[in-house]
Amino acid sequence: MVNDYIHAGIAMLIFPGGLFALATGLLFKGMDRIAVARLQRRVGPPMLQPVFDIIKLSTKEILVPESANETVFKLAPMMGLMGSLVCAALVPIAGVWNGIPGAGDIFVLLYLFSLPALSFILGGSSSSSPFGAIGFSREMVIMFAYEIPLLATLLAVAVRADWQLSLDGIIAYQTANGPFLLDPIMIPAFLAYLMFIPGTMGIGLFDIPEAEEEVIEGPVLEYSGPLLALFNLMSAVKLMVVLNLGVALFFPLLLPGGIWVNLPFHLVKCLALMLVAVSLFRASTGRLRIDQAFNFFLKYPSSLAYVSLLGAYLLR
Amino acid sequence: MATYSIPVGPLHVALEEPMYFRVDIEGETVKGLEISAGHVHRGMESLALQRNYFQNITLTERLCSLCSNSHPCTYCMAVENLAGIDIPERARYLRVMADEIKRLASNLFNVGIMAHTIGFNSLFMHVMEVRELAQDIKEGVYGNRMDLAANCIGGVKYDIDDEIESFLRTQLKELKRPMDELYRTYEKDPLVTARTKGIGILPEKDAIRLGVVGPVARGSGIAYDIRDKAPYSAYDQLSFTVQTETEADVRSRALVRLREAIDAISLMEQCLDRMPKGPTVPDCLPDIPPGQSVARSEAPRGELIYYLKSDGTDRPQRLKWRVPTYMNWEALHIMMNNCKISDIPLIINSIDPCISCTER
Amino acid sequence: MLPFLKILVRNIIKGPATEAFPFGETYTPKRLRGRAELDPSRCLTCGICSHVCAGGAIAMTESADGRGMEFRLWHNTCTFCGLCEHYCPANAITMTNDWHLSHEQSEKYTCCEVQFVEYPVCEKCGERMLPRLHQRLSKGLVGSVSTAEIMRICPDCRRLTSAMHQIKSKVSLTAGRSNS
Amino acid sequence: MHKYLKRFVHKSPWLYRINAGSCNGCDVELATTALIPRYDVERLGCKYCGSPRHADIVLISGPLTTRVKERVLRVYEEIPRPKITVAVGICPISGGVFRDSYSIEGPMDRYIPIDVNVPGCPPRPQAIMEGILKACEIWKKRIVEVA
Amino acid sequence: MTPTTSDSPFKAILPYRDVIHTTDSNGNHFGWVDLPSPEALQITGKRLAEYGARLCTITAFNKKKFAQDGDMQMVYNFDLDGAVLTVSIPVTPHDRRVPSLVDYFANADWHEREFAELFEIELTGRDAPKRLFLDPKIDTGVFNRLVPLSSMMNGASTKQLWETIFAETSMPDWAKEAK
Repeated sequence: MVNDYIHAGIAMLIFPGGLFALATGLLFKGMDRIAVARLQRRVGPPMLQPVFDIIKLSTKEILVPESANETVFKLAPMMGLMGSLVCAALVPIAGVWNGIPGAGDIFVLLYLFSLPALSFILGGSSSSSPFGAIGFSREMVIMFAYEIPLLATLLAVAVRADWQLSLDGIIAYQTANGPFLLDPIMIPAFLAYLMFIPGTMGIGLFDIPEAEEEVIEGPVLEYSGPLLALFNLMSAVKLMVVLNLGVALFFPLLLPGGIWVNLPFHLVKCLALMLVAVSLFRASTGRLRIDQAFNFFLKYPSSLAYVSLLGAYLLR
Repeated sequence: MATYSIPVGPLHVALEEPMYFRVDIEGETVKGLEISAGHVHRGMESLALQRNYFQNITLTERLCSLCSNSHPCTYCMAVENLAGIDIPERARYLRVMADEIKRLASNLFNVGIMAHTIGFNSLFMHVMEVRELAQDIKEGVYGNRMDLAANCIGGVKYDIDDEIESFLRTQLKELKRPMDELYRTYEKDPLVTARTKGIGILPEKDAIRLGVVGPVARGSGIAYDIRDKAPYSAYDQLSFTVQTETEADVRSRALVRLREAIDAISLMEQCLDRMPKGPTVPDCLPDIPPGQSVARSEAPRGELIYYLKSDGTDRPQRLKWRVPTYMNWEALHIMMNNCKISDIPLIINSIDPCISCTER
Repeated sequence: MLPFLKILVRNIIKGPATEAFPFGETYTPKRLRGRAELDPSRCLTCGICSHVCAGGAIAMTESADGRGMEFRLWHNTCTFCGLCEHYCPANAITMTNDWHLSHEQSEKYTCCEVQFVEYPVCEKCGERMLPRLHQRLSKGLVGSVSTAEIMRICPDCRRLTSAMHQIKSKVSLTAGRSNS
Repeated sequence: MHKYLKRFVHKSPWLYRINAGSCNGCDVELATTALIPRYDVERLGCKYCGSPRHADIVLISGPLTTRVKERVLRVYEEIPRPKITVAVGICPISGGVFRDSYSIEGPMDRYIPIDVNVPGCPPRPQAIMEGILKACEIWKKRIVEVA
Repeated sequence: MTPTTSDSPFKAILPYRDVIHTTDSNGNHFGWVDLPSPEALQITGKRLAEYGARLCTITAFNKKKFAQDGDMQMVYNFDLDGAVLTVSIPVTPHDRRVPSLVDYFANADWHEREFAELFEIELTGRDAPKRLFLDPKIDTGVFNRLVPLSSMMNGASTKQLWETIFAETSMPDWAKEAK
């Protein structure tokens, strides 16, 4: 029992959550920026740029708007970072880490997943700026919109993996029966997941709550210095969670060899997923109107996920 | 649903310049709009009365950098009309060239910013990269990327020699393909279309009533172009079409601008082909008699009119100009009726607002 | 998104279009209008440059000992429009293509082109006199100020002449204007 | 440790642009400098930000008109310290051609401490980049002094 | 070019007025009318609107430059399908009222707001116009009052700047040494 707590503590603070998630998240963000720069015929920043940004932000002063609720304003980013770190600890990495026993349930994950978005909403509403308000209402709409296809996708995966609700069970099923990415029935669900990633990360078509040109970066408008750094860290960890989860759900392929082969292999898979779902998507699209985005999620990713769900259920 | 109002500007990222809008919002829908101007009011008309006719060439050029050639050019035309100066034939063509390169760059900047407002940054960067070819022309031929300083009273200050001509021809040739590609992208790209089609409609009836000018009017189907109706410089010697669209939305205005930018390339090439040899500026300083005169030109944003009143001294008695954007602001009330918050910057950008021009 | 994907693919193939600056050199066109420069050996001290300057960037003051004319051009208010270069009758002012003008605030007021146009000494009596026009005039005077008149008058009057010359009134009814 | 980290601070200068009534020439050039592939200031770690609260280096253009003055000063106050100010173009430096008009309050350094001047009308993007680099150096110095 | 009286495009619109007709070097037509009083503007405006003219711009100025509160002139420019008609009306210091044209030309609104605040001109036939550009701190009629003022203090700030420059820059050494 005590051992389990230590285990969980390590998972949240060092690996695969905590320091590891932060480090890889920032590094991936840097690679994403370089990839987008290349797509736009630019050289792009140094790969460690997100790290420099965090260091820089930590030296700046914190300004709290006069009309803001200071406690909520300051707690919101911490809550978001914590939430995403817990998520990072829960998602298993195939062949490396099997997750915290009894806690890797996809539904638990689904709830924890809304923490970062909720922290945006809290932060946006506490800052009492009209743009923060618009940003937070948009964040809510978008969150409702992408949770429907996400739920359907997770269900489809669970059904296909013989009603497994825990993530390590899903991974184990795939290790035995081949990854879902190569399974024709699950490809629609994978596509739905691909569209969910930009939705939850707020990029490309779905860069709506933080639209710089419309609502001046929305919820994070009033944040400065270390608090903004926390939001940046949160988004870096969240990126890792989404990527890890994507790999766990659809492609937990193992290579022969131990952890030192499979960890880099896992990161390569994450990188590939990011380049397609984040970098390419960010470089090739602009944003939609909020109503268009809502309809988009209800139409395409949802129906794709339902197709898989139905297929998985019928062919069970 | 409750109505609340949000401020847009005056220092707002989507606006290149400070302008203040108060927008009444219901949910995400715009219910009311109040425009409050004056943040860039620099008192230039009074400055123009304190400067002599030469200094005013540079002063009018600093009105606005996006149409920075149209202003001194039209100002010089007004002075020339007043003083009865006939500018050399070669200078007429050189003025057209300066006008068109600015039109090309200005229109590209506008459609680029449109892509930027919908968050399509890669497209924006691509447009700006194409525009760099035009910027290189401006820097290489005229010496500055924004303010060409091409005009002086009685002619132009610059000339084109063989080396510059071949540089110009290669640059213009290089511009053609990316321009066509850009036009196709703006016309066909599903995302751009999804955001711009049917947004910010200004029916022809209202366009006539409000007296809008330039691509905003032409986007609403009014075929009015000063270059065609009241030609100046060498435009009566050159062939081009007056571009119009009938859908009267944000997209039509962008397409009109892009087509005019493509026309600008051909106009410049025609100039290079037809330009006669000769002087570019008369060899005497002008005499400016008392009297009044009017000159008009088609700036990238539409009709620009200068009224000059002289009392015979070396400074104007009154110099007044009306810029195209000045006429287009009020149309925003109609365009923005019941639009969404996300469309506000898009619609404002579609009239290609030049605030420094408007407020002087 | 299809037409744009093509552009993206081409972007990847072509590679970055970023120029080396600020880590390396950049291209500067010959005609770029940068820092203005005065060649004091050509200057006529006629003052047309400060007359046409909209930014009020040029100040010319006769030195206290009467040896010559001090010329100051403050880059921080120069619009780089090149009118001074255009109207200078002696090609004394040129716009170089040097654009490295950024400086720290402490150098704000010293960011100037400072020159001293020394009046030549009379070979006979040793008195200072105005620069000899026929030696310095290179492209002819722009405008109708006659050469002879310029040679006879002092710098202050020269400036006045060039300023006042165009305000002679002439009443006629021509192109696009009417008298009132 | 913290002292060591401070050596990297200047590698992430975030830019914020204030238009104090300019003719938009400098603003267009700033947008060009900041956003297009050819100049790519992201190489220097620069990022354009929409909110003054995220800014490190403030780029000011325009001669400071009466109407916009209060706004500019207020936005300037909203920028967290330490901040470095760059005056872009001759208008904020000296008022340029607009000096002595009834609605101009400039030059800018009467109200806001300026660190770097980039003259030009408008300056070319390379010159603006030079100014930003100068600003980074000043920033670095200032950070070390504080530490 | 000389003024022409025949084939003037303006004769058809304003037959009862003496329209001076000129052309520029490109052959574009310009018409010039001096109306005797502001009241006459209303009739002319109505007629022009019926003919489909478009209001281009409105200008106001002092007949004598920098004269405060003296005789003024207002100039209206109309576009008639490529030709420009310039209509001038006098405004006396005793009666600064000018009829509004917003009923005929919707776009007159901004112009009228602008000269009302810059020149303190009263408009009849419309609501009191709201300020357009000027900061509330600046008085109306600024063009009449502040222009002469600023032309007097003109260069005050310039002068100050130059004094600093003179103090901080010195002549090159060769100039100092040469005797």
